[in-house]
Amino acid sequence: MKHNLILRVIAKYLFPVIALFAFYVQFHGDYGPGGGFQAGVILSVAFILYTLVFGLETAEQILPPHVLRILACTGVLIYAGTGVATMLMGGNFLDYNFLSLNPVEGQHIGIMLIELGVGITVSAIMLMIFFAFTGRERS
Amino acid sequence: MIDIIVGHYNYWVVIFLMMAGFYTVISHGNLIKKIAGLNIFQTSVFLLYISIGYVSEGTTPIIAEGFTRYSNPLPHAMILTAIVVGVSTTALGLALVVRIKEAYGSIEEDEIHDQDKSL
Amino acid sequence: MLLILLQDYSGSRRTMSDQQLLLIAVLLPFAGAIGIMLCGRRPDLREAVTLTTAATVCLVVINIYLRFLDGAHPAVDIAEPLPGLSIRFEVESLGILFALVASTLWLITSIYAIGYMRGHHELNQTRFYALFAVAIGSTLGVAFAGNLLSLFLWYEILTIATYPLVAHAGTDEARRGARTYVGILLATSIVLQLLAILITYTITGSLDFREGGILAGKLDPAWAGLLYALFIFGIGKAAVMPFHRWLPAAMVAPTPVSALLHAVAVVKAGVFAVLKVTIYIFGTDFITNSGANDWLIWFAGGTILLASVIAMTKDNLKLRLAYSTISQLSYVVLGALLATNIGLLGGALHISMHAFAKITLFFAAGAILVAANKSEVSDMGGLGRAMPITFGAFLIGSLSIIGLPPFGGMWSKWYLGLGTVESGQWLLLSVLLISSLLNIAYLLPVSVKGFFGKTRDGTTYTRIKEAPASCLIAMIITSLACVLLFFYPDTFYELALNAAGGK
Amino acid sequence: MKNITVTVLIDTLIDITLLAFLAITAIAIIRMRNLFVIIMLFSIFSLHTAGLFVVMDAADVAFTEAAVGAGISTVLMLATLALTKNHEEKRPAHHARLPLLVVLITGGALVYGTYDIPSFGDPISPAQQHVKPRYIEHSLEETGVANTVTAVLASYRGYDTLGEVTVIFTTGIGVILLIGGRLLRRNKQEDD
Amino acid sequence: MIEQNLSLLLVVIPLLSAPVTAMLPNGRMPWLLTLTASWTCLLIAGWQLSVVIDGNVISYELGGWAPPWGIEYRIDAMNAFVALIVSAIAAITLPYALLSVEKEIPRQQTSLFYATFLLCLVGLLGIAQTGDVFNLFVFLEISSLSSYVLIAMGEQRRALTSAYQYLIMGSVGATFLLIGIGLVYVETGTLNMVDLNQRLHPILDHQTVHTGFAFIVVGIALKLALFPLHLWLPNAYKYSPSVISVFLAATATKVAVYIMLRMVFGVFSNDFVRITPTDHMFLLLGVFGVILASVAAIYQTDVKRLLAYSSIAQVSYMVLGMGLASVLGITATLVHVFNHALMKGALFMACGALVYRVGSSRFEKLDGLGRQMPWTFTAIFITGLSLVGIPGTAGFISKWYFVLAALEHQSWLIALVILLGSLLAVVYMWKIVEVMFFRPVPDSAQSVKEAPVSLLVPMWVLVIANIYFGFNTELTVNVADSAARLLGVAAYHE
Repeated sequence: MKHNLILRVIAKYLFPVIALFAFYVQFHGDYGPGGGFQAGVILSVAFILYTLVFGLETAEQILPPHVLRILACTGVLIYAGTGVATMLMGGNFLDYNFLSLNPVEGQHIGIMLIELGVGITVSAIMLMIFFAFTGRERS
Repeated sequence: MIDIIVGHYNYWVVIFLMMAGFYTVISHGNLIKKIAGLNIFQTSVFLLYISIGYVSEGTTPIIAEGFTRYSNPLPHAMILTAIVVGVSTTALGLALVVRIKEAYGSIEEDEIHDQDKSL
Repeated sequence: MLLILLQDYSGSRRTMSDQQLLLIAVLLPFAGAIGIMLCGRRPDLREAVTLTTAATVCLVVINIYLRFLDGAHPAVDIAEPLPGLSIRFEVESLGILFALVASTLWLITSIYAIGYMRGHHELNQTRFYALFAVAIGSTLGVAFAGNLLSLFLWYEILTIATYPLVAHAGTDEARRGARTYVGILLATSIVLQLLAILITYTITGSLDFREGGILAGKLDPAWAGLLYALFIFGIGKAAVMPFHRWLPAAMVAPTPVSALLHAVAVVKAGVFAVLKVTIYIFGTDFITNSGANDWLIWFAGGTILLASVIAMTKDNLKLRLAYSTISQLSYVVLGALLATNIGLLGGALHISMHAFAKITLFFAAGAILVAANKSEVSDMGGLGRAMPITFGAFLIGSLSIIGLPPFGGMWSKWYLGLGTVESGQWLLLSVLLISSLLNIAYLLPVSVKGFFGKTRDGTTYTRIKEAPASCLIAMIITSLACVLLFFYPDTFYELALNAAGGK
Repeated sequence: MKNITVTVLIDTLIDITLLAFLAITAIAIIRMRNLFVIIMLFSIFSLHTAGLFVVMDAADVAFTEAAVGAGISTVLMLATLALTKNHEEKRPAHHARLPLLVVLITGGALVYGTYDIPSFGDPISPAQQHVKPRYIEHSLEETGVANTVTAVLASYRGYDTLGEVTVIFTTGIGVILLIGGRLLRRNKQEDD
Repeated sequence: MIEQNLSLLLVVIPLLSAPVTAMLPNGRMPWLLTLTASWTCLLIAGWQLSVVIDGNVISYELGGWAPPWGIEYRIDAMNAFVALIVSAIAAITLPYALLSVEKEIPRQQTSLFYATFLLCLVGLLGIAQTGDVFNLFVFLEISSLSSYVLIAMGEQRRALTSAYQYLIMGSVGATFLLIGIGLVYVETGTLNMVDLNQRLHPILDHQTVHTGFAFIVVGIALKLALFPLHLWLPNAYKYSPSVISVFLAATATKVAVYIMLRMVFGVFSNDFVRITPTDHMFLLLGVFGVILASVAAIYQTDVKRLLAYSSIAQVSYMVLGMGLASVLGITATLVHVFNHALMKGALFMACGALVYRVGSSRFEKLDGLGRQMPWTFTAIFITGLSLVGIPGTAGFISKWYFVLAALEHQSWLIALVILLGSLLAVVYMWKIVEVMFFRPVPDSAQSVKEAPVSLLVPMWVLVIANIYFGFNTELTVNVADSAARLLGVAAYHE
C-alpha cells in the first residue's frame, strides 16, 4: 500500500482527525460514553492506520519500541501513583477526595489522572502488540 | 407461560450463543478457531451481564434532566473490564499460535500432538 | 566424657542431671554418625570414633540404669508437634532393658564389624558405620520413647535408616531385598499402625503410656480385638505372619547388619513396641476382659511353628537363622498376648536372652562367610574342625535358643511356659515344646555337621583358618554372656518383672 | 405513555432481530471452515453485539465492544492468519461426542438456572434494587461525573480498573516476550 | 498512616515495581528490584498475619467507598495465611532464580521476565487480599495471563503448546467463574463477599443460586486442576522454566484452594454445602483424585511430571478436607496448603538444580546422580519423606489432621484412602531415590558437579522448614484452626 498516493494523502488527513477524536473521547468520558480505554484504542488505531499505509519502519521511527515500552510503564505508574498520592495525602488508596480541599474537585482530578494513565498504557500496549504481530518476519 | 417466554427469551438466546462459543472451543482442533470460539463465548457472557443490567423503558446511565429510569451501571463497568480481559487473552493466545506455527509448522491440534508423540 | 561417666558410675558425684543423660544416650549416636562421616577419609580414625561412641553410649545407658535403680525416672519433652502430644523421652524398666541389650551389643558388634567389613572388603564403609550409628540412635529412641507418637516417630526413622544398610551391596538382588524390606515395613506402619494410633487418639484423646492402659473403659470391648490386631500387624517389625517376608529379604545385608539389626535392634524394637502397647495402651486387664487376645494369640502360635518348619527347609544359614528369628519373635508376642504377668515377664526376658543367643549365631555365620566363604549349611561338613571357636560359639548359641540349661535362653522359655500353664493354654504350651524340638532339629545339625561331618571331597581343610581376631572376640563375649545370663539373670529379670507389673 | 410503549415495542423488535442475527452468525462460525470467513463473521458477530448493547442502554460497553471486538481482536486475528498462512481448517477425522455432551449439560444447567431468574428488564430485581441506586442517585454529587459508568469504573470501583490496566500491561509484556523479538532491544546499543 | 495502608501496599508494591522492572536494562538490576519487592511483601505479610492471627479482621475500603458500593479488602486469618505463603515462597524463590534464570532465559528477556513474575505475584496476592468477588476475578486473570506467558518461556517447544492448552482451559474456567458471579449477582445485586453471604442466606434454595454456585465451583476447579479437570497441569509444570515450576507449583494451586474455600464456605455457607450434595461431590472427586493421580505419578519417567501428578494428588487431599466440611477438615486442608507449598517448593527447586547441571529431569539422565549431587539428592529424599508423611516432617502433621478429620466424620473409607495415598507416595518417591542413588553411574556420563550454592541454600531453607514445621506446628495449626472457625464451619456433629 506504500505506493498508493490516494491512500497516503487520505491517511495523512485522517490521522489527525482520528487522534483528535481520541482526545475528545479521552476527556469527555465524564459526560458521554467513553474514557481512557476507548480513547487509547482509538489513538492506537490512528497509528495502526498510519503504519499500514507508511510501513512499519517509518512508524517505528516516529515511535521507537523502547519509547512505547516506557510509555506503557508510565501509564501504569500514573494510575498507581495517583493512588499512592491519595495515600500520602492521608486518604485510602485511590480516595480522590483527598487530592483537593473540595472533594468533588478532587474526584475530578483523580478521575482525569487515572483515565490519562489508562489512555497512555492502552494506546502504547495496543501499538506494541500490533508492531509485534506485523513485525514478526513471515515464517 | 407467555410471560416466562417474554421474560426469558433473551437469556435463552444468550445461553445458546454461549454454548455455541463453548462448543467451538472444546470441539475444534484449529488453534485460531478455538480462540474465535473463546471470544464468542466471552462476548455472549457480556450479553448476559448487560441483560442483567437492562431496565425496560430505561436509558443509558448518564444522569440527565427528564430521565428517571437508568439501566444498571455496575454490570456495564464490570463488562468494560471483562472486555479488556477478553482481548488480552485473545492477544496472548494468538501470539502463542504464531509461535506454535513456527515451532511445529501447523496449527492443527492433532498434527501437533502426533509430532510430539513421534519424538 | 568417658571420665565424667566413670565418676558418675562410681556415684561419687553427679555432673549431669538425669534428663541430660537421657538425651545424651539418644543423641550421642547421631553425633557419632556425623563424626564418622567427617572421618570418612581415614578408616582407622573412623573405626575409633565408632568404638568410642559405642562404648560411651553403653556407659551412659548403664548409668541411667543405675540411677533408675536409685529411683530416678527422668522424662524429657523435646517438642510438641501436635497440641497435647509431645515428642517425649522417658525412662521405664522395659525401656532400660531394651536399651541395655541394644547398647551393649552395639559395642560388641562394632568390634566384630571392623574385622568383618575389612575381611570381606565391603564398599562404602563410611556410609555403613554412619547409618549403623543412626540406626542404634533411633533404637534407643524407641526404647526411651515416652508416648506412642514418639515411639512411632523413632520406629519410622529406624526403618528409613536401615534401608540403605540392607541395600548396601547395591546389586539388583540387594535392591530387590531392600524394596521388600522397606515396602512391607512402611506399608504396615503407615496403613495399619498409624491408623491404630489415630483411632486410639480419637477415642482417648491421649497417647501416653500409662500403667493399666488408657483404652480401658473408653473403647467398646467388641472393637478391642480389631484395634489390637491393627497394632500387632501394624508393628511389622514384630514379623508376625503374614507380615514376615521382610526379614528373610533383609538377609542380603552384610552380616553385622543382620546380626545386630535383624536379630536385635530392629526386630526387638518391634516386639518391644508390642509389649509397650499391650501393657501401657491396652492394659492387661482390659485385654483379658475384652478377650481382645483370644484369636490373635493363634497367629503368634502359628508363626512360632510355621517359621520353625520353614527354617528347617532352608539350606542357606543366614536364611535359616532369619526364620528362626521370626519364630523366636513370636515367643515375645505370645508372651504379650497371654497378657498375664508371668507371660509378659517371659516375653520381656526373651528380648534379652534371644538377643545374645541369636547374635552369637549370626556372628558365627558371618565368620564362616569371611573365613571359608561358605553360606550353605550343606557344604559346611568338617568345617568345624578348621574353625573350632566359631562352631563352638554357634553350638552355645543354638543351645541357648533351644532353651537348655545352663544357658540364658532357658529362663525366658521357662516363664513363657509357666504363662501358658497359668492361663490354662495347654495347646500353646505344646506349641512351645514342639517348637523347641524343631529348634533342635534345625540348629544342632549345623555344628554337628561342622565338627563330625565330612567335607564334600573327603579331604580336610588346610588353608581355612579362623576368622579375624575381632570377630572371634565378639563371638566369645556373646557366647560367654549366654552362659552368664543363666547364672546371673537378675538384672534383666528384675527389669522384666518390674515391667510385667508383678512386684 | 403511548409512545413509550411504542419505543419499547421497537426496542424489543430490534432486540429480537439482532439476537436472531447473532444466533445465525454463531452457527455459521461453527460450520465454516475457511478461517478468513470465520474471522470476518466474528467481527460481524461482535458488531451485532455492540448494537445489542446500545439497545440495552449500555452505550459505553457498545462503544468498547465495537472498538475492541470488531476492531483490535479482528485485526490481531487477521495478522495471525497472515503469519500462519493457514486459511482452511482441517476436517476433523472423527466426530467427537463428548464436547457435545458437555455443552448440552452446561447449557441445560444454565437454562435450569435462569428459570427463576428475574425476568428481562425487570426494574425491581435485586440487581436493580440493592447497590445500584446509590450510583444513580448520588454519583453526581459524590464524584461530579454525569456518566455513572465512568463514575463506577473510575471511582467507586477504580481499583478494578487498575487491575484492568495491569491486565493490559501484562498482555503487552507477554506478547513482546513471545513474539516481539526485535522489540526486545530497548535501544540500538543493546544488541545482544 | 503507613500502618493502615500496609495491607494494600502488600499488593501495590509489586504492582509498582513491575513497570519499573520492565523499564530497567537487562542484567541483574531487574532481579535485584524483584527480590527487594518480594522481601518487602514478606515482611508486610508477616506483620499482617500477626495482627489478624487471633481473630481480628482488617477491613480496608479502597477509594474510601464503603462496601458494598466500593471494593473492600477484608483480611482475616485465612487471607493473611495465604498471602504469607505466597510472598514467602516468592521471597525464597528469587535468590534461587538468579542463576537458574540466567541459564534458562535469554539475556535480553530478563527484565520483562522478572516484570511478568512480579505481575504474577501481584495477581496471587490480590486474590488473597480482596473481599470482592469481581475484584477477585480481575486479579485471578492477572495471575493467569502472566503465568501463561511465564510457562511459555520454557526452552522446549512443548512449553508453547502446554501454555496454549493452559490458556484455553484457564480462560474457560475464568469465564465459568464470570457466569457464576453474574448469576449470583442477579439474585443479590452485590459483589462484596460478606454482603453476598448475608443476602444469599434467605435464598439458598433458588435454582439460579445453585447454578451460579455450580459454575463458580467448576470454574475454580479448572484453576485448581481438580481431577478430572487437571489435564493442563502436568505439561504446564514440566515444560515451564525451573523457577516458574517452583513458584507456580508452590503457590498457584494453593491460591486456587483458597478461592474454593472462600467461595464455598465464605460466600455460600456450610449449611449450603450440607443441604446440597456438594460435600459428597468433593469427597468423591477427592478419593478418585488421590488414588488415580498417585497411580499416574508412579508411571512417570520424568521427575518434574511425576511431581506434577503428585501435586494433583495432594490437591485432591485438600478437596477431601473440604468435603469433610468440619473444622478439623478445613484445618487439615489449610495446614496442608502450607506444608505442601514447602514440599513442592523444595522438590521443584531440586528438579531445577538437576536441570541446571544435567539439562533434563528425565530418569535415564539421573542414574546414580545422587552420589554426585549429594545435597540435592538428600533434599529430595527428606522432602520425599515429608510428602509421604513420615513422622518428624511437616507432611505427617497434615496427614495426621486429615485422618483425624476423617475418623471424626466416621468415614473409615476416607481415612484408608488417605493412608493408601501416602503409601503410593512411598512408591513414586522411592522410584526417584532408587534411580538417583542405587543405579550405577553410566560410564558414558561425564562427571557432574553439585549444584551452585545459590540454588542449594533456598532449597535447603525449605527442606529444613519441612522438618521444623513437623515439630513446631504452633503457627500452622493455630492459624488454620482459627481460619477454619472464622469461615463459620461448624465442628462436626452427627
